[in-house]
Amino acid sequence: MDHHFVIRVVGKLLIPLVLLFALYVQFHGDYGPGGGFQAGVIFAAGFILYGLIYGLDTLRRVFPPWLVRLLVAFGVLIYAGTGIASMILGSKYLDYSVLGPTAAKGQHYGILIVEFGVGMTVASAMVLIFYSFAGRGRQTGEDFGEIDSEDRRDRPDG
Amino acid sequence: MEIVNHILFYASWALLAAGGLLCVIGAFGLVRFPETYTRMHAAGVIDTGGALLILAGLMLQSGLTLETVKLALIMFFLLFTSPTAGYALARGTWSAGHRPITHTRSDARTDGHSDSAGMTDDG
Amino acid sequence: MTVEEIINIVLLTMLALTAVGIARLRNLFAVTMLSGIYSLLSASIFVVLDAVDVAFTEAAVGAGITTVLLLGTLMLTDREARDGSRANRAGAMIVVVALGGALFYATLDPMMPRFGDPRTPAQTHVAPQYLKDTVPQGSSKEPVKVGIPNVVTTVLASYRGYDTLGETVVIFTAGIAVLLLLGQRRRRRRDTPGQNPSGNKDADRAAGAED
Amino acid sequence: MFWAAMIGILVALALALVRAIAGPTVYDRILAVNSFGTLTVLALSVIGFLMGRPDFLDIALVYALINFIGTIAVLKFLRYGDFARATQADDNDLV
Repeated sequence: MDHHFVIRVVGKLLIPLVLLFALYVQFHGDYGPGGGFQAGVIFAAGFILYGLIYGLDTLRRVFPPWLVRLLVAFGVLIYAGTGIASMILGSKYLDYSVLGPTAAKGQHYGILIVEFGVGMTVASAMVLIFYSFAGRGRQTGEDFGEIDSEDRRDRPDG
Repeated sequence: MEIVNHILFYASWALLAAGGLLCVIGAFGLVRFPETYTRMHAAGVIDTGGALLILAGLMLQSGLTLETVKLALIMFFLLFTSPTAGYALARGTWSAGHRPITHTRSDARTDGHSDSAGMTDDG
Repeated sequence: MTVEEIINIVLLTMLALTAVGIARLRNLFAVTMLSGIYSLLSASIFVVLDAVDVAFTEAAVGAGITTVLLLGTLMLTDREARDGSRANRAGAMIVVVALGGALFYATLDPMMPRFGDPRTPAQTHVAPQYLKDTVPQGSSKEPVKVGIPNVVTTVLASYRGYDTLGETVVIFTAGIAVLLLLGQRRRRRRDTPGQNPSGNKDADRAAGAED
Repeated sequence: MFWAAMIGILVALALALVRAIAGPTVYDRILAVNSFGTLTVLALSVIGFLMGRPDFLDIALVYALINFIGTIAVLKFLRYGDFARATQADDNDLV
């Protein structure tokens, strides 16, 4: 698996489509199957594929860990903040009816905002967990015997 | 119009049946073939022949609707991902030191015709 | 038998076989692969049961993320499961058989509603109200309370908004917990090229010190 | 008429499951899981038509997109033992 040209090219084609599909799932969840949780996971899967193909360091430059940690909390803040907003507008906590001109519109807006918060938290939590796990593994795969001498030579820290 | 509908119906029926048959053939090869490389070849029958024929049959069924677009997208993704996954898998298997069988089956009877000698993962 | 029943029986049989395979195999890598299959099968079953949103979640989580996270865990542990003692296994077997028997016995109760019965409390309590509020009612065109057509999303985000807030906080907490346990820094030891595959770091370090 | 395809897919799923449990090498299992994924995509599409609810195609689409990630992750794990390393684009391969 040293000549990864094919995988890199297909990854370049596939990753934008995965992210685009995640957005479709996020904002189409009120009409078809889907919603914030699913969209967040698909979004994270796109980033993880990027990290797998182009390396963890590249992914860290694209989606820096401080931003990931910020977004994990920010999604929860959006959700809880929607509840506070509906309280300020004179209703109960998380009662979205007051957010729009009519009750049905308000519910629609509220659900979209809340799902966005869920998606943000889920996506960044998954990437955060991936960051924590990746790069901590052993450098060898000798349990399966696939590391040959050639590979040992070109490993940077072998 | 009636005739066109009939032709479409039988064409999609034939495509679906052929796709199902290719899936079974491929999976049968996946079980019966002696080592990883030949099994990869059998899996390719599912990934290309089976998938394409079944999706094409479904597309004929649904006509010009959003479903056809989605089926075309599924076909597009499968056409890119499964060969790439197969390629990566073959490279991984090769790097791990597995070598394809190059002798015939009658030779194989003398020295054990599977790749599994010393290569199993659950000893 | 209907179409769904036949497909369900076949899929559930395969699901049970996969579960037995997962329980029997000692190689954790093989178990990871089989759990991928388990998730694919459960998504198919959810689809046959018409639970499209659940199937969607299973598809999104099970196909990619679970495998990656399980492999990430596998990096930090052994790759072989150890067998428990014979007494332990016998005890576990007894508990499992007793629990399974009890659950099966419970389904024999004549008061137990049939699968998919429309008269169960789950179908008659609040569900009709949710449907009435969400789905436009035929030709009458009376104004609905919630302006979106997917009832599952409505229930999750609006009627059960507190639950979903709690779930989001749970995911947030999980992320924080993993961060606390594993940290963010990449800790690669450059001094010991051949590490102990059993993950016994102390033995590894002792061997390194003797050199 | 979707039955012809559905029966074929179900039989093929069972056979792929046999290969995934039997092994014997890890690569056989990865191959079986990969084929299982493709077959599940097909099964979900056909079930959608069998039941007249084409919403199900979205799920098949998710699988078609994401199944790839699992395979790449597994192969990368087997090769390097961790996920951190970038895949090398060898210059000789580019030309």
